[in-house]
Amino acid sequence: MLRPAKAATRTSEAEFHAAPGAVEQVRYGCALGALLSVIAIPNAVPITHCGPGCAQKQFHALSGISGYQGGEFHVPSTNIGNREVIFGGADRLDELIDATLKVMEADLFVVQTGCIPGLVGDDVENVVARWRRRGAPLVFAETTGYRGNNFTGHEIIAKAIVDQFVGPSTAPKRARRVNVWSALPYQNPFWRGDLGELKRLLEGIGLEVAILFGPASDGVAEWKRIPEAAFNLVVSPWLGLGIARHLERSYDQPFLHLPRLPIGARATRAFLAQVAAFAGIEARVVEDFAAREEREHWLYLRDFSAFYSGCTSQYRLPSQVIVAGESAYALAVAGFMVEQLGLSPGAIVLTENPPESARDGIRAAFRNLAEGVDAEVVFAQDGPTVHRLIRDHDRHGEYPIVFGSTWEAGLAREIGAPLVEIGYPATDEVVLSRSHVGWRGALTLVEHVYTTVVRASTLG
Amino acid sequence: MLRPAKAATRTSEAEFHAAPGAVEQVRYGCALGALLSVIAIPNAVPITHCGPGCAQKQFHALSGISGYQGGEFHVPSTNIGNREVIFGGADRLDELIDATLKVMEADLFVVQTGCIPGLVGDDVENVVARWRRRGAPLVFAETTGYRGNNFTGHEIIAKAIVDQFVGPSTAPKRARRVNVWSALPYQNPFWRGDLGELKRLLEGIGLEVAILFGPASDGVAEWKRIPEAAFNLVVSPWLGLGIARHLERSYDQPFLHLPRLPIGARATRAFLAQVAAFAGIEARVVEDFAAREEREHWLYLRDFSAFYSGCTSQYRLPSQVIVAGESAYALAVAGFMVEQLGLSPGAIVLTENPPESARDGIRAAFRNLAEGVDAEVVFAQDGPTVHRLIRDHDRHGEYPIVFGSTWEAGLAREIGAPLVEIGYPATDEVVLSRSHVGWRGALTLVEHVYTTVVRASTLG
Amino acid sequence: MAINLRTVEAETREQRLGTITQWDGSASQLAADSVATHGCGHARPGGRRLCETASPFSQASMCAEHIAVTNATIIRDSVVIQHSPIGCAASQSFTARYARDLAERRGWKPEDPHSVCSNLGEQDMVFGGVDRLAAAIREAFERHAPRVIFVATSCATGIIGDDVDGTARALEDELGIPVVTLHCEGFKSKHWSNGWDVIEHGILRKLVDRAPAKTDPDLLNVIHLGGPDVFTPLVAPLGLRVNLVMGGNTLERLAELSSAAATVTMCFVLSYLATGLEQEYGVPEIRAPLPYGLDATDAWLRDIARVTGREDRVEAVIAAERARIAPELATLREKLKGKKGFVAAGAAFAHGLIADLRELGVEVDGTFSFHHDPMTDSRDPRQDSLGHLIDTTGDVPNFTVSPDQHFQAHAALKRANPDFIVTRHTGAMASLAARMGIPVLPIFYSNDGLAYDGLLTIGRAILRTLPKKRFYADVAAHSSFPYSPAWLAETNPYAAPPERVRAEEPAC
Amino acid sequence: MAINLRTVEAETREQRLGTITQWDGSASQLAADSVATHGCGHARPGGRRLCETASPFSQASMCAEHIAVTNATIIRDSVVIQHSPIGCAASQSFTARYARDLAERRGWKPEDPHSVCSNLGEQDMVFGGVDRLAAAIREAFERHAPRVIFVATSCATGIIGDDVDGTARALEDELGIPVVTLHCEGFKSKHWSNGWDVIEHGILRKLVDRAPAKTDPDLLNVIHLGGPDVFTPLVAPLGLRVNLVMGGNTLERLAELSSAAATVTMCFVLSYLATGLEQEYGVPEIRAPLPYGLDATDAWLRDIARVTGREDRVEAVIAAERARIAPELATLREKLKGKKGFVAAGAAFAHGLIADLRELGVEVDGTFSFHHDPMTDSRDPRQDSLGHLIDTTGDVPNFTVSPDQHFQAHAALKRANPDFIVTRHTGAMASLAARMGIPVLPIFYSNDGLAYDGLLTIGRAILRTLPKKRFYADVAAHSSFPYSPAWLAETNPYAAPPERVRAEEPAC
Repeated sequence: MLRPAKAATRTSEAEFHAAPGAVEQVRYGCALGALLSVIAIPNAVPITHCGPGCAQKQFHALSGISGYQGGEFHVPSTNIGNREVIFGGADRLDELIDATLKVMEADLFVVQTGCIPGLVGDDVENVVARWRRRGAPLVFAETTGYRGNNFTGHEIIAKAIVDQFVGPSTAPKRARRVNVWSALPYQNPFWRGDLGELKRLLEGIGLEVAILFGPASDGVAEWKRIPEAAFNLVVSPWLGLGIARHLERSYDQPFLHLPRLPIGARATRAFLAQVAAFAGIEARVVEDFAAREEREHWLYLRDFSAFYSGCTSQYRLPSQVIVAGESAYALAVAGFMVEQLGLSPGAIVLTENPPESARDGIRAAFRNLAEGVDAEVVFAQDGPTVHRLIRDHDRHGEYPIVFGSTWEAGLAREIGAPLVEIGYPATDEVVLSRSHVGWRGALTLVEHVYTTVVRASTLG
Repeated sequence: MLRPAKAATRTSEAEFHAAPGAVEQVRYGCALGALLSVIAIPNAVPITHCGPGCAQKQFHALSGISGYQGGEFHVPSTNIGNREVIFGGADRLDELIDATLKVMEADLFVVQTGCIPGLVGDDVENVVARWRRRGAPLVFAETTGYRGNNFTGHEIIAKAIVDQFVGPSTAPKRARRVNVWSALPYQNPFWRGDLGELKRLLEGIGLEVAILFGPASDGVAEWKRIPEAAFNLVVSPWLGLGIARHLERSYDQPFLHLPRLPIGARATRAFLAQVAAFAGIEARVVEDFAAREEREHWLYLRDFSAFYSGCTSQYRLPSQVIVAGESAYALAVAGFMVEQLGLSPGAIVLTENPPESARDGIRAAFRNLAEGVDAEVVFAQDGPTVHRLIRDHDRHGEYPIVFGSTWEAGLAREIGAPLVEIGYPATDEVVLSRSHVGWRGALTLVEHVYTTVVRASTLG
Repeated sequence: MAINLRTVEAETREQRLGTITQWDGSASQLAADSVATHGCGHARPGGRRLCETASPFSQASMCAEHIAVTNATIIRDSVVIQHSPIGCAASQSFTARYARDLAERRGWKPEDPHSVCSNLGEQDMVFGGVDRLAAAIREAFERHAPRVIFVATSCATGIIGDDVDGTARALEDELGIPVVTLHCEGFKSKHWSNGWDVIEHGILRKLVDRAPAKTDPDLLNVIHLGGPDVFTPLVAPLGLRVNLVMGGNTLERLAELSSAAATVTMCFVLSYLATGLEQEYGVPEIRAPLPYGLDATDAWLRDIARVTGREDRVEAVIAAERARIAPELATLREKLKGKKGFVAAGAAFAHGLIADLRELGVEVDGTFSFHHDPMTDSRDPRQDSLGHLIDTTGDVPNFTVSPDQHFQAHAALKRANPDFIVTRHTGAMASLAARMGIPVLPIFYSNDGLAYDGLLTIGRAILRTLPKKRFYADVAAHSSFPYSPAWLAETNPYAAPPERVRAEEPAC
Repeated sequence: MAINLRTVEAETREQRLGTITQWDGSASQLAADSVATHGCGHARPGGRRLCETASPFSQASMCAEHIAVTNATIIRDSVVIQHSPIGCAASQSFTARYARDLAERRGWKPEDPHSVCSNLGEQDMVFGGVDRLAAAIREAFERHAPRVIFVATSCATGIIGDDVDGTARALEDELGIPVVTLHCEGFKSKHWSNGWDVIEHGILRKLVDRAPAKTDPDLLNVIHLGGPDVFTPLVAPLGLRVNLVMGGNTLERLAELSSAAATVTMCFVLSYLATGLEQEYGVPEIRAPLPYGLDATDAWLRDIARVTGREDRVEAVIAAERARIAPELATLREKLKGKKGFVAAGAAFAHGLIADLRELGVEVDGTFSFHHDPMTDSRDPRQDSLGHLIDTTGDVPNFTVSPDQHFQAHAALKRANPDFIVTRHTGAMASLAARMGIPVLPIFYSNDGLAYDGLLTIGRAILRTLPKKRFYADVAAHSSFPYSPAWLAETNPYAAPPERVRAEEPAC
């Protein structure tokens, strides 16, 4: 029987440090913001032990101002007041949990703490443990706001669920089953559609896929079956690696780390080929699947080449890709634009404050985006700093295009570039199921990018 | 053995009349423009016998200025000059066909005439017949520019291929096979993706689908198998009905006419239910398929309801749908906006100059868009007339949104409405595989419409 | 109790006004109890001590910091320092969106406003964050050359006890511009509306011209939440100019507050500033009931005319306005006949919207008020907006006070079963109603329902909203809430959490 | 042969200039043959009678009506009547797009230009369409209050013989504004560039001020195809103002043409107007070779200076310009070293682009010219742009003349195998090259390559284009052309169509 490694309610695998200096134009949430990762699991509900505005701010920002995704916000909260600050809030939490189990219905509740309990010293672990002993489907994740951001909080939550809810397992492994760890829900406005398409692609080569978050997931039931997977697949430059390592220790599950979320034919073929090799699936299976998918794909790109080559050539089609965003989508989008559309990499600023230990790996992932084409990346969180880095980067003779957030609107105008919003905050896109992953997603991205380019000229 | 009914190289089922009066802001091509319907059939190539600019103008307009679709334009043409006008062009056409069969490779060539041969009296039918007797895969379609538009030309071409290429058939009918007649290729910027999704939906209830045009079609081979279908399905208010009637006469194939291209859950369920009933497929099959498709669909709309109800309520979400466009897409889009999103119908102007005989049927299709909600439609081709009809329609207290063409840009600004381009000419959209059909297409349309709405405010 | 501008912190609403956030019953009972307890409305029979209800269940709500910071951020030429861990600054994104939208409505240049998070980490919790704060203030000054800097506290800095005021004073001296502290720790009050008091306290203390050269007899202060200027068309015929404050206005406008002829508030939730202006600078506060509905609007205009000495002109204005809107108002009443509405909004604003709906002929028997203030800072009974509502339009049988508690709103809406809902603070309420199949009219700009035109604006908006039932009903039919079946059936917002038999739970 | 403004129709290019559209060989041979046949360039050895090639295969091309109507439509305050069946008016959509883009580049208000199709049907073919035409003209006048109306003919009206000029004259009298006929039936010429002559003929006849009060010694007519004004920065230092015509300018600019000090054309394809202005109004036409490449630009500026009497200033301008661009030019040459380009454009413009590429150090051994004009209307040998190109930069071994024939371009590109292609009239050429895996630099605004800055503009554009090889190569690898294998292998654009064995064909 396999057991989870050490309890992991509190620390992320990768150690977090608040970035030095003040931050303007904030681009991520605090660790409590990972409550959106709980909401992203169908049939899971977070219970927050924090101040009155904390949970709502995180939710409203990351679900509302990130493509207006909306979502399930019925979050129980202690809304900590003066009394709890002075006398401690553990009793109030206990009362709330009791009431929650009566008023609400879910397969899993994740108790998350904010800044205040950390400062006043509530023993939340003990409160939650008592309920768990009584059989309530409750776990505790310490997501103290000043100790991490929503990225590290996401890992904390996943590990808490694994350790406290999934638990030890005797289930046999299923040879073709995989757990996928990729987009950070809500932070990335396209996570729902992308995870859905990632699942479809992996199923296309014969895998049984636990996608774990979003509409394409079976929800809590899927989490329960995590130990059954033959392996974990991390599709992100660094996020999820901590979880995969934890699962490797807990369930002796190996993992495959592919930093680049695949967009377009080359990346998707390479991605599936690597997964297939790792999973022991024949190359022919990938080839057959790719051939079926690509028939229409290339017909569309064949026809698009008329526009791209200039049949309506008054448009200044971009030649240099500038990105300000989290490393995962920056890599995916810059990779596609460079590798498949033949743009040159410009300033690429990664904004999620990834742990220091992950940065070399991230830098490496941006090398050889296309054969012989490297992108140099820089890390920055503060808006004016991000913009200075972009402004100061060479773009002589280029037509730049900016992939970024709403914060880049003024900058893009300043350098005469169209802006495509790909990350939080994103106020100019309403996103439902749109995906950029794989062959189909690449076409969607092409449509979107060049519609933006065209409008920059036609609606000017 | 079944034989085609009378030869149909020349007349459309529905008689065409050039609209009275001059036309500004032209919204369709001439009959020769149906060369795009030939190009839309994989492995078919048109051969045009017309003046030097005719074919290129039609192609550039309908493929380029209609979402920048691009496409295969290698069209052989006699580029009629002075000599042919004076001495007749039949010999030149004969020479061109001979050269074409040497230089080009296709499964089917459709010889189309423009205005000049009609006026100078070239006996094209005879030229083509000679080549057909020698076994060349050639048909002749008289698409004289002053005798019709690209809608009627489309029907002429389809019938010409049926009569002269598909021909008599002894093949047995396949109980689940259907030929689909719907969007006019290229005129509708979304025809490729929409036909693909229509095919997927129909396959979803167990049909074998000949979609006949576009990337999802098997091309000429699929046309050859037209007689094998158990029935024809016309998904359009009127276009294709002439073809279906012709096929009924030719191959004793019944047809089902469903005017509304389905967008959204209600329309798609109703559509599939009607097809299933006609095809003798059990209602349960539709129900099962719909249930599978709808699980994620409603999760997305559930989450979208946060935006729609005003979680970021500074946006003036539209309340009245105004359309200027061809009847098929006007019906599909207005139907969805009224039935599923709860807008009220405003001015709806249908612009493709449909035959008089079809107009009552079109009017009827716009009744009961949602329960008890009728839309009154008007017909007009000329831009300023279209705009006057919209301007004069009551919109007191409403927030209008306009679905139309690029010609509506100024009008939309004038009445303070966002504009969504859904028909030719469309210069503000780059379209590849995007589809609005069915459940998935509805989500795409919602994303697109509300992104447009949001941007009308954020980018103002 | 007078407003005390000598302290850096505004007293909370609970302390000053007896504000409650949880209650359920009839509006008339609530009004009577408020008067009985706090004595600031028209006495009415049956009043007893106001007893705040409680529920062991509660859901995530808003905080005062959010209101204070948002409204400081959108002041022109300002920078706000959020002295907090990064999470509090999540609001920057929606504040920027709001500022851009405001700019569009007011014809201002759309620009991102400036707010900076001092970005406190674990080390700062241990060793204190004032150095980071000082650095952030200096950096903000360098970058944006603001004319004022606000420093907002957070729960974390409140608990660790950073000397924010000391730092602010030091930097004020160093930089030569006002550095205004906003004490807005979320845990300090049960209700977010304290955020208004906090920013208004700051304005009164530091941004109002403390020694105005003279009073401008034609200048009328209008304190609103933000949005389109619906006031100028209304009072310009009286020869008044509007000094519209809050909602993103300039420092000049704030300075001018003390030299105006009078102050009106668009909502008594904002009356802290109005009362402070009267107390400190003698600018009279208009005490007439808020201008929701025809008669109230008439009276409000007359009171403004009286206070500013323009009685000679006001009757003509009233007559003209009434005549202008009469035809469409009649049409709207006809079309809205038989409809039932539900209002969810904050206190006096909710009372105003109910008056509007009733003036339009819409039935209202249920309301959800995010808080209840038994009195206003002026303590003038004329500002008893709930009492005024009941007196002029009748009781509201089901009147729920709750700070956007989703589960309680579910019960209240199930009880009311309205044809539509009008709501502000739409985060939870709008999406809840939508999911229940109820058409939603969200109010973002709270001036929409004001005065004569407000009736038309709201009436048209309802007509736009009703057909959307088709969308909401379909979504409702295809989605569910994570509440227990027992709670889903509940119609009493303050019912006790239903006991459940959990077969799977072990006995221990 | 002088330009004849007394006739309503312009003579075709074939008649006036001996224009050919089909030929293949070396550029030097073509230049020599042109001189030998038409006698208007520098005589060079080996010339023989210019013999137009032919191919039995041909593909859909452009027509003169398109050019004439487009350029009439974009003239400000005009309406164009396309007297035709509806199909000819398909171009309205791209003309509107073009007009909006022009407006953006020139800083004009973006507006849809006005063109109206008389929309002829079968009945009109039988009974004539002049009534429809007259009605269309009146309607256009009512709607748009234009200051000029153009009436463009079509193949159909040309064949049925509608009296377009009579109708135009009658309506001109009735409406009191010029009604200018444009005789541009597509079948009347083998090449679309006649459309330029047609519109220029109309301008010369009806829109130029026929009796200018005086000559403006500082005004330089610049006739261009449309697009950004790259001329003013170039000649302003000489004290010249630019009267930029064609490409959407105003009627005032057209009227002024006759009072300018001189005329330059951006491309000799446009020289009909320049020659006409010299012939009719004595406005001298600058005859120097076009300003492509450093030396040619120097010479062009000197010639302008000479004709307008500003020799004293020109050398300083030249020196300054050369110095300004030198550093970047050196960088571009370095980066482009070893690259091979291919040019596809119309006649003199193609020659200019080749000069640019060679000045940038790019190899050019193949070119696709959409037509070839053995001489210009001035008959001045200095305007022999092909001869000038060869003399100054060397021969082009493979020089194909063909009106955007896709199948021939395929062969020519296969023969050249370039690293990139520069092309105008991108409808067929750009997508062809793309599909062959060749990076495409489309030229929409033909001023891009002009003069000193043109070298930088083109150089930068090539550098932007080259990495897109990655896109084009992938598309090429995954798509095919509907040509026979034999033709796909062909590298001679004028090879005879390959004979095929068609097994499936019956013997009869």
